[in-house]
Amino acid sequence: MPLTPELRRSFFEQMTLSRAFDDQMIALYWEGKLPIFQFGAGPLPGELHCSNGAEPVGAGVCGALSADDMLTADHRPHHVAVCRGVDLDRMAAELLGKKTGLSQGKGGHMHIYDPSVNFASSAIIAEGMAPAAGMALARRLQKRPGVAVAFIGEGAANQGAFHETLNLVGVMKLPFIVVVQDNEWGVSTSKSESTAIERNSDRAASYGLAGEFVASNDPDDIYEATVRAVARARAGQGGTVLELKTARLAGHFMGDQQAYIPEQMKQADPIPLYRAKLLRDGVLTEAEADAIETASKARMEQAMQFAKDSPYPEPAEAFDHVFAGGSEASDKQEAGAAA
Amino acid sequence: MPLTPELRRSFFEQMTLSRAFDDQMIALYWEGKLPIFQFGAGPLPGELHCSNGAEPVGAGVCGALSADDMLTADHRPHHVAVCRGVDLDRMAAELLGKKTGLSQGKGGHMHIYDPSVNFASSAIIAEGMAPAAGMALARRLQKRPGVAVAFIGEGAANQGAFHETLNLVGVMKLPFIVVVQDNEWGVSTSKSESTAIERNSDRAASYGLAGEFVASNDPDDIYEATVRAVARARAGQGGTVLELKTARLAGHFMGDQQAYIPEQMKQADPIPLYRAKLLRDGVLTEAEADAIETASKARMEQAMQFAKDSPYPEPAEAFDHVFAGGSEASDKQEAGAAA
Amino acid sequence: MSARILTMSRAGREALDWEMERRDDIFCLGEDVYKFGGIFGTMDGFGAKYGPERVISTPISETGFIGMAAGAAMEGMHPVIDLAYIDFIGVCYNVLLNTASKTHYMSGGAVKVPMTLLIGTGGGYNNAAQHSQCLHATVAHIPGVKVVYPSNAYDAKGMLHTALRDDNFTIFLTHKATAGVGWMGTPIKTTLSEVPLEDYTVPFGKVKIYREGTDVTLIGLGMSVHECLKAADDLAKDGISAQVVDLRSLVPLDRDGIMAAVAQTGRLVVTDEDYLSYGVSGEILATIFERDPTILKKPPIRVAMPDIPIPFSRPMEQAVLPLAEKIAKQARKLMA
Amino acid sequence: MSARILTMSRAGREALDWEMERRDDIFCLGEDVYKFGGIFGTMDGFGAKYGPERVISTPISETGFIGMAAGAAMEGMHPVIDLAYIDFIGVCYNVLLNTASKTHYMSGGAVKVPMTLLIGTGGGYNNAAQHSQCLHATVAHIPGVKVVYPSNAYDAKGMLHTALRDDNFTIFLTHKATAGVGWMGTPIKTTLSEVPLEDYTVPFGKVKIYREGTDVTLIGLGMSVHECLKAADDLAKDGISAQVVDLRSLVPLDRDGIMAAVAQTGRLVVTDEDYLSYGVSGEILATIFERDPTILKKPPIRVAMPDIPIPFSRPMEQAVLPLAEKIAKQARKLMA
Ligand SMILES: Cc1ncc(C[n+]2csc(CCOP(=O)(O)OP(=O)(O)O)c2C)c(N)n1
Ligand SMILES: Cc1ncc(C[n+]2csc(CCOP(=O)(O)OP(=O)(O)O)c2C)c(N)n1
Ligand SMILES: [Mg+2]
Ligand SMILES: [Mg+2]
Repeated sequence: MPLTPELRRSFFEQMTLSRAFDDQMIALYWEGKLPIFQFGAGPLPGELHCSNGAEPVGAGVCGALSADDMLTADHRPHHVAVCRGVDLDRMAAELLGKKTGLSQGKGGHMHIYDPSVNFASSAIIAEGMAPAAGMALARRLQKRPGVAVAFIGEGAANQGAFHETLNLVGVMKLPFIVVVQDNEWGVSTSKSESTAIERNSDRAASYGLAGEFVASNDPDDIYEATVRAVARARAGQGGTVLELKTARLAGHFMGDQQAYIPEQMKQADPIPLYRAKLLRDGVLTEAEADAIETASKARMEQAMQFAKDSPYPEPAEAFDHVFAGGSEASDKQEAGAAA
Repeated sequence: MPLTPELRRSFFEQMTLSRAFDDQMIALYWEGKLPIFQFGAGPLPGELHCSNGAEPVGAGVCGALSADDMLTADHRPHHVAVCRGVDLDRMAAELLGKKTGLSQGKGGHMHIYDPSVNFASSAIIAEGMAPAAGMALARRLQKRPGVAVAFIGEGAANQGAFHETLNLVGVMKLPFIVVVQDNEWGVSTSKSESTAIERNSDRAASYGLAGEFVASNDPDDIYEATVRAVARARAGQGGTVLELKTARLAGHFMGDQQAYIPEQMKQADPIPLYRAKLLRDGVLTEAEADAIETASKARMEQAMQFAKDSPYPEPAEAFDHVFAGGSEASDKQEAGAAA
Repeated sequence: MSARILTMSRAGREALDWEMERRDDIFCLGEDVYKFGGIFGTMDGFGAKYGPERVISTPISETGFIGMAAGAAMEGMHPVIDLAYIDFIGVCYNVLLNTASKTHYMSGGAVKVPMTLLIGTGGGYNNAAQHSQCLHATVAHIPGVKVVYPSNAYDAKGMLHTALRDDNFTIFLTHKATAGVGWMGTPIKTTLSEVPLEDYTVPFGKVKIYREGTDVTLIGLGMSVHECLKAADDLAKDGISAQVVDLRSLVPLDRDGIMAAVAQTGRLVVTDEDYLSYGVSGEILATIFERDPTILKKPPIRVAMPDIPIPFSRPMEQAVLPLAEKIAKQARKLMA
Repeated sequence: MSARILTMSRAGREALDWEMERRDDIFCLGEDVYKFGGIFGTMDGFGAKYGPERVISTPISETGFIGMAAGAAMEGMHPVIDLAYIDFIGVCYNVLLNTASKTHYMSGGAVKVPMTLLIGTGGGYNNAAQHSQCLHATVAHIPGVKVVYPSNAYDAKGMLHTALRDDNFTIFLTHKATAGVGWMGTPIKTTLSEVPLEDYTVPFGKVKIYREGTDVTLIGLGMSVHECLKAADDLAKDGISAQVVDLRSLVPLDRDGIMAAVAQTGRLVVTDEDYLSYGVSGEILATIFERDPTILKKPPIRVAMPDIPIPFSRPMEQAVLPLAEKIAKQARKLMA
C-alpha cells in the first residue's frame, strides 16, 4: 500500500491515541505515590515503562503489517499494542489489574497478550525474539501466511537471544523482522556505552539478513522501510534487522529522574513534528489535527473509565490458568499460602 | 618472533606430541568397551573428544603467545593443552581419573586446568568465552600484561555467549582473541547447516573487532595470523575473531561412526602435510622428522605409564574442594549419600 | 493386541511416531536430531521418514531454538524438543523459567504453549560435573510446567502420548542409564517392559508401585527406582520385604499416593540422584511430616547425591551416587 | 565506636565501600551501576568515587558480564556483581550453575573463584510474574555456591564483609522490600538496625533468633522474617509467645541451629515467599523429620508462595503472599 494521505492520517490518529494512553496512565500512576514514592502503591502499581516518543515506531511498522502478521513486544509495549489495534479498554483494564483486563489482571503492563490481533509481550530483555521466529516457523509448517515482527530496544541487541535468533532466522530463511528501537538509552546506559558499533542494522550481515536504518523517527519513513522488509519476508527472501532511531521522552520508567541525560541529548517529541509535517503537506488542517487529538484523548478517557469501573478479580482466581485444561496447582494450594 | 626453522620444528614436535596423546588415549579408551560399548566402562571412562586433525591450531596459536597470556579451551582441549605446555603426566593422569591428575581426578578430559600455564577448559559450549574476557579485564585492572585467548568450535559461534562476550570485548577494548576452530562439524551438523554465513571472522565487524581467516590448517599460517592478532591486542587495538579452518579426524567423540560425512568432505591429516612441507623446506630431514615422531610417542608413553601407575583418589576425597578454605558440604554428607 | 518387550528408547519413539503420523501440529527440533534421532533415539529414523521440515537439526543455540519452539506452540503447533543433557539448561533457562511456563498464566489463559521438552539426566558413567547432573528439582520448582520422569518402557510410551496430547509445556525427563541406548551398555532389565502396539496414555501425577512390600518403602525416581529395586532384591535375602515406589511425575506430584504407599510399611527411605538439599527428597519428607508423621514408625532416611559437584573419577563418583548398597544399608537400619 | 540506625542498603554500601577503599582486587559491575549505584544503592556514589574502571556499567549481557566476572575472579580479582532481579537468572544461569560454582571443584582446588553476586528477590509490589520471584531455592540447590540472605541492616553489612573476604562464589540475596530504597516506600522498621561504624563480619551458616518465644517457632528468610515478626506481635495479643528465626544463610544451612530453636517451642510454622514445592520450606521440614521429629508436638505447617506464577493484580498477589495474617492463623491452629 502506498503512503496515502489516509494512511498518514491514521498514523497521526494512532500516535495521538498511543500518547493519550501513556499520558493518562502516567497521571493515574502518581495517584497514591506522592509524597512517598512506592512502586506498589496506588491504583496503577508496579513498574511502568511508557512509550512517549516512540509512537512513530508503532504507527509506521504496524501500518505496514497485515492481520496475519505476528508481533512480540517488550517491557515497553504500549505504542505497539495501541497501533496494532489491541483492545484498548481491556488493555487499560489490564494495567489497572482488573478482571476485564486482557489477562484478567494476571499480566499487568509488561505482559500484554491479545491473540485476536496476534500480539504478545514479555518483560525479560530480548525474550520475545525467539518466540517470534518460532511463530513464523509455525506458519510455514501450517502453510499459512504471516511475517513475525519482534520489537526490542537497542539495549536488547547485546543479549544472546538476539544473536541466536537471528542466526536461526538466517539459516531457516524465516519471514522475520526484528525492529530495534534505538532510543539511545537502556535505563541510564547510552548506546555508545553498551554497543561496540554504531548501528545494529549493520549486524544483519552476520546472519545473511538485510539491514535497514531509519534515522528520522518519522512514521512515513518507518512505514516505507517496513514495507520493504515485509515484502522481502513475504517473497521468501528472509529476514531484516530494522533499526529505528526513536525517542524516550518519559524516562526509563516512572520515577526515573533522568539526571544522567545531558542537555545536548534531549530528544524531540515526534508528535508535534509529524503534525506540522502533515499540516505542511496539506494532509490535515489545524482543525482536523485538533479534532484527532481530542478524539484520541476522549477515546482513551473512555477506556480509562471502563478500566476504573471494572471490578478486581477475586483473590482465589490467582489459582486459575496455571495450566490449560484444569489446574494441578490445587493440591499445592492446600499445603501452601492459600490456607 | 619470526617464523624461524626452530619455531617450525617446535610446531612439528608439538603437533606430534598432541597426536601421540590422542592416539594413545584412543587406544586405551577402547579397553573394556568392546564388544559392548558403554561410556562408563574401562580405564578411561566418560565421553572422549579427541583433537586429531586440529593440532596445527594448538601449535600455531600457542607458538605466538607468551607465558603471561591466558587460555580457555572447550570440550576438545587436548591439542591446545599439549601445545600450551600443560603438564603432560598430570593431564594424562587426569583423563584416567587418578589422584596425580591435574584436578586429582575430579575433572576428567573436559575439565583441564593448569594455572601454572594459565590454562583452563570447560564443557558447556561457548562457556569459556566470557571468563577469558574477564581474565583480560583482571589483568588490565591489575596493570599486568596478558592477552586472553578463548578457543571454541565453529558450532559455538552460534551460542549467545559468543555475541555477548564479543560485544563486551569491543566496548571495553579488551586484549582478547577468540579462536574459532572451524572443523566443519558440530557433532553431525555441518557449518552450512548451522551458520547463516560462511565465515565467523566476518562477524567481527558486528563488534568493532578485527577478523582474520586462515584456510590452510597449517601452523605457519596460523602462527602468523595469531602474531598479528596478539600485536593488536597488546597495542590496545582490541580484539580479534580468528577463524581457522581445521580438521576433525577422529569423529565428534569416541563411538561416533561418522556415517553422515560424505566422501567429498573427508578431511586431510595436517601432520603428514606439515612434515612434507618441512622436509621440502629443508627444515627437517626424514631422519629428524622420524626422530621427533618417535620421541613424541615415547614421551607420551611415559606420561601414560605415569598415569597408569598412579593411584585412584580415595572415595571420600569427593567431598574435598567443594569450597575453598574448608568444605561446608560436610553437614550434607551425613544426611546424604555418603552415609 | 500384541505387545513386545521394548527399551524406553524404542517405546518413546513409538509414541512420538504414532502421534506424528496422525497429526500435523507435531514437529521435532534439537541438535543433531535429523541425522542422530535425538539423544535417546526418540526420533530415530524420523529424518528420513518425516523430512527436514518436521525434524529440524538446529545450531547450538538452545535459547534460540527452545524459544522458537515456545513461539511455534503459541501459534498452534506442538513442538517436541530434544535437549540432550539437563546440564545445558543453564544456557536456555529463561525460556523454561519465564516464557514457556508462564505465558499461559500471564495471558490469563488466552495463550497456550503446548510443547514437550525431552531431556536426559544423570550420571554414573564418569562424565563429570557438567554432564552428569539430574537437576530435576530445579525444573520442578518452576510453576507452570509439568515435569514427568518415566523409568520403564511402558510408562515412557504412555506418558509421552499423554504429554503430546496435553495443552501445556511438559518437561519429559529420562535418566540416561535407563533409556536402553547403545552408548550406555546393556539395558537395565527393570527398565524393559511389555509394550502394547497400540497407543495408550499413562496419566501424570500418579505414583507407580513397582514392587509390593510390607516392611519398608523405598521411593525413587528415574534411575534411583532401579537402584531401589536392586536394594529390594538384596533386602529380600534377609527376609525384609521392601515396597518400591516410583514417583514418575514431579509436577503434578501424587502426594496422596505417597501417603498411601508409605502408610503400608511405616518405614521410608527416599532416594534421589539429584542434589540433596532443596530438592525432591526434602519435598517428600515434608509432605509426610505436615500431613501425618504418625504413619512412620521411625524417622525417614534420605539417600541422595550430596551437595557437591559430581566428580569424574570412578571411585569418587560411585561413592556419592545413591546406589543399591547404600539404600539397602539404610533400610536395614530402619528395620533394626 | 559509635553506631547509627541504617537501612540495609546503606549498611551494605558501607561494607563494600570499606573493602574497596582498602583493596585493589574488588571492582563492581552490572547494568547501570556507574550512574545508579546498583538496584539497592550498594554502590551508590561509587562511580564518582572509584571511577569507571572499578565501577563498570555493562550492556544488558548477563551471560557476558557475569561470565567475565568469573574469569576475573579466577585471575585474582574479587568482582562484585549487581544483578537487579533474580528473575533474570534465566539468561545467565549457566555461569551460576556450571562455571562460577564448579570450577574450584573441577580443578581439584587449583582455581579459586572469589566473587559476590548481589541479587534482589521478591514481590509484593505488583510487578508481576517476571519481576517478583524469589527463586532462592533454585540457586541454593547448586553445589559449590554459598547463598546468604540477610534481612536487616546489621547482618547486611556484616555478611557482605564476610562475602567479600571469602574465597568462594557467594550469592548475596536481598528481598527488595527489605532494603530500604526509595522506590519501595518507607523502610520496614524491623529491617533497620544499629550499625557499627567500623567493619565487622557476620559468619555464614548461623540462624538468628530475632525474637525469643516459648509457644511456637516461626521460621522465615528475607522478607518473610518481617512477616513473621508482625505475626508474632499479633499472636502476643492472644498471649501466644512466638519465637522468630531468620535462616539468614541457605548454603551453608544451619541445621543444628534450626533443631535447637524448634526444640524450644515444639511447634513450627515455616514461611517462604519462594514457591512451595522443592524449596526451602521442604528442606527445613525434612531436616527435622529425619533428625528428630519428636521435638515437635504437632505436625509443622508451611506458609509459602503456592506453585503458581505470581499474579499482577493486587487482590490476587496479596492473597498468595505469605503474609503475617496467614502466618498468625496457622500458628493459632498449632496452639488450638
Ligand atoms: C535479561 C534482563 N536484564 C535486565 C532487565 C532489566 N531491564 C528492563 S528494561 C532495561 C533496559 C532496556 O533497554 P532497551 O532494550 O534499550 O529498551 P528501552 O527501555 O530503551 O525501551 C533493563 C536493563 C530485564 N528486564 N531483563
Ligand atoms: C550448551 C551446550 N549445548 C550442547 C552441548 C553438546 N555438545 C558438545 S560438543 C558439541 C558440538 C560442538 O561443536 P563445535 O563447537 O564445532 O566443536 P567441535 O566439537 O567441532 O570441536 C555439542 C553440541 C554442550 N556441551 N553445551
Ligand atoms: Mg533503549
Ligand atoms: Mg566443529
